[in-house]
Amino acid sequence: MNAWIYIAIFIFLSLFFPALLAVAGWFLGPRRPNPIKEDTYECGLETVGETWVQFKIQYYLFALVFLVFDVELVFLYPWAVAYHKLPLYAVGEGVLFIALLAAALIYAWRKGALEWS
Amino acid sequence: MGILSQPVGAIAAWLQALLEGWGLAPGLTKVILYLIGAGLVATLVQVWVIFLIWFERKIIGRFQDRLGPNRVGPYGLLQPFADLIKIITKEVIIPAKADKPVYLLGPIVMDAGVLAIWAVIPLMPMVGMDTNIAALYTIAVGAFATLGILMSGWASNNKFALVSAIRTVAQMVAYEVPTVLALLVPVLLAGTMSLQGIVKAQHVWFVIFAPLAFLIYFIASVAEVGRTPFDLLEAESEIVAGFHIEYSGMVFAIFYVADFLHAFTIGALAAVLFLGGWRGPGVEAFPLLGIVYLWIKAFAVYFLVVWARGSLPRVRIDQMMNFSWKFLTPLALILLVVAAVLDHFVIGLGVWGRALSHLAANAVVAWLVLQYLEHYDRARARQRPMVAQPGQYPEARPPAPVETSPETAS
Amino acid sequence: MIPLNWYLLVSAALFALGLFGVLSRKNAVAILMGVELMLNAVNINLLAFWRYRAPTESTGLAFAVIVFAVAAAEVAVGLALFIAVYRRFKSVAADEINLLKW
Amino acid sequence: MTVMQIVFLITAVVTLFAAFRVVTTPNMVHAALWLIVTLFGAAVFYALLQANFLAVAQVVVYIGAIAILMMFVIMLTRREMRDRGPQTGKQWPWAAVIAAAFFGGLVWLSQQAALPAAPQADVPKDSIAQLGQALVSPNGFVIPFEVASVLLLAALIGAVYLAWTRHQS
Repeated sequence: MNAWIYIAIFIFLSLFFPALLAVAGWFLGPRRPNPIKEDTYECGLETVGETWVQFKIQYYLFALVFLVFDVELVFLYPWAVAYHKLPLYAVGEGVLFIALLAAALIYAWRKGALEWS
Repeated sequence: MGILSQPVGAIAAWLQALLEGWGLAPGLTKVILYLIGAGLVATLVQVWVIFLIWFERKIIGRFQDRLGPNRVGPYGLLQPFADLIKIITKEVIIPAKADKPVYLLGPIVMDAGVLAIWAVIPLMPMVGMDTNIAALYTIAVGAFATLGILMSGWASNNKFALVSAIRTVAQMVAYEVPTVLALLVPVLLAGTMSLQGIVKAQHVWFVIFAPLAFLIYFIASVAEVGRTPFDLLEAESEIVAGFHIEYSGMVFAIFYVADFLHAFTIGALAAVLFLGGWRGPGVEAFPLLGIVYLWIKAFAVYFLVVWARGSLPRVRIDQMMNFSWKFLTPLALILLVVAAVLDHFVIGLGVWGRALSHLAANAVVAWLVLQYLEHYDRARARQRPMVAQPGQYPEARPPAPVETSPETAS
Repeated sequence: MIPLNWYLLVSAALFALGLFGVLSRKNAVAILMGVELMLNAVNINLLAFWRYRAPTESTGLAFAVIVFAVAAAEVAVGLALFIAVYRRFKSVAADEINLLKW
Repeated sequence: MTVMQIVFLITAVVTLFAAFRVVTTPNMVHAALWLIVTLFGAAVFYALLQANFLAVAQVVVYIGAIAILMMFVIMLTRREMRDRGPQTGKQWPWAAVIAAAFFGGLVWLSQQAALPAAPQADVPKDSIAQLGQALVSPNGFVIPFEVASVLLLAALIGAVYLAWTRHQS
């Protein structure tokens, strides 16, 4: 529990420091707003309409493969911590798990989901 | 328990006795002590960034045959302070169409995500919070850096910022996978997720156990920070300045600070995980030396990052994605399996026997990978039409002007 | 110490809010967010009972980890469905996708 | 009222308020950001319950991956970046009634059982290693462990199949 108190204090401080910098900048700097200055930057052109962006499906696929890996890693970390206490067959189970993970990667690869077109 | 063998413990005990002497409750005293400790570490690290900015500008200057900052103070040492005063008195312009709360929170979340990693870094023996989840905590906190980028990119309400933020996040996400997989190797070897425990387990540095995992960790971390050669997020020619295009003044400076801090933090993490952390001669007697050793090692890795920035050109985005998904990730998986299977059989060999057998296995894997890459390169070369592209195939010399027949020249 | 009851109340409230989101939202992604809230409520419940009833066994932890995997799989497939639906209908509003509605 | 209880109450208020915003805010990206606050609150609860590993894993998986994926899809499935008009269907009063009834039922249920006011034992120091052993032990969770891997593989295959079309490649 002590560790969590320390970590909570640290996270609070690490939010506090940049916030302090931002506040200092806000008060020490001048403030002379005008509509042109506050306009959206677009290499000098005037912005037309709302921001209107369509993204490629690739971004979703990358994030998807990442999600699958991330979740599997949550399983692998306890396995790695317990590793020295495990019999050989349990290590083999971990290897099987990693092999399935590799199969997921190979499928995404073969399917072209990792291609940046 | 003398001041030399236990400096921080002794000071903490003295402070605790002092505060409790004033009649404070023990619980509150503990919180105040933690606050002081955390404040010291966080301030030290933030102030260190000022030096890092000077150092990096100076070194990059020398790499490029320039002098670098040399006007303000001896060797330009006061230049970052001058910059700080300048930037803090600049106007903070918030675009009218921006989503203000999210816009302002973005950089703060990003900087916090980097700074909070220092909560678990073991600075010296007995110091630094010893949690049993520290290794995973460093990854978890990194998620906030990603989130901060996405927030500021979206809240700016600018096409370029949004495109750049999404690209950056895709890059960070792609390189987080090899980072986490490489991080698993020290965790597996040490049998604990506590960073203090990982340092203690390194009677022989883990870089000897797993040089390839160290390399993967280093490259993937550099890419996660978005340093050259992976600095696609600020490719001026494509997406103007990146996700922070709409930021100005001190709010922009927070991104800048976070960037430098992140680069040094990966140095510190690499030092803790693979280079023995605070380990070094004389640490047992004088624990304060530990922080010096850690700083030297972290700085060495940071220097490598700057070196790479000074020497390598930027890679293309498709190359970068391929490099992570199709090279680093499979390699990290293979290394993990090799380490897991091998360690089971060599655990009884003693420290050096274990280390050397891991090293040998790594060497074999590296040799196989190089063989495969060469084979792959030749196969690719056969498929491609023979157009002379300088430097593409090192073995193919440019045709000599006179004796060449037309077939080979075309 | 915190009584177990408090955890149960919080998780019940979180579950109810998630249910409200699932039933009332138009955007399909928002419906999925409601489901996530419900899964988190379940996880708080599981871990609270683990802590108060059987902290020396790892059953509760293992359960929660497997809920993570299920949640991730659900999000992955759900979001892929929405992308496929969006491509067909140019919308992810649940009340505009009514081809099967009589 | 101990310090722990105060921390619990603050976390509970923040988490539930954020969850309320998730289901009511008209701006989808804001909903995703509030969802992240809720998920972080849940992680704090896990930490209070001394499930250290789960608290960190919650941040890694939910905030680091799931929330980011959701924000990506929110940005993918629209033309304009801003949402307009109400995002709640006409049936929302019914939804509120059902949710309230559900909440009432759950509260009533939780009052029925005799619940302990304090944990009966401490969490062992090596709970993560124990979890790791249980996950691969034949008497423990080895089948769910491998099935989870297969499930995620299947989810990946399904998701790639659904989201991928030929004309895009």
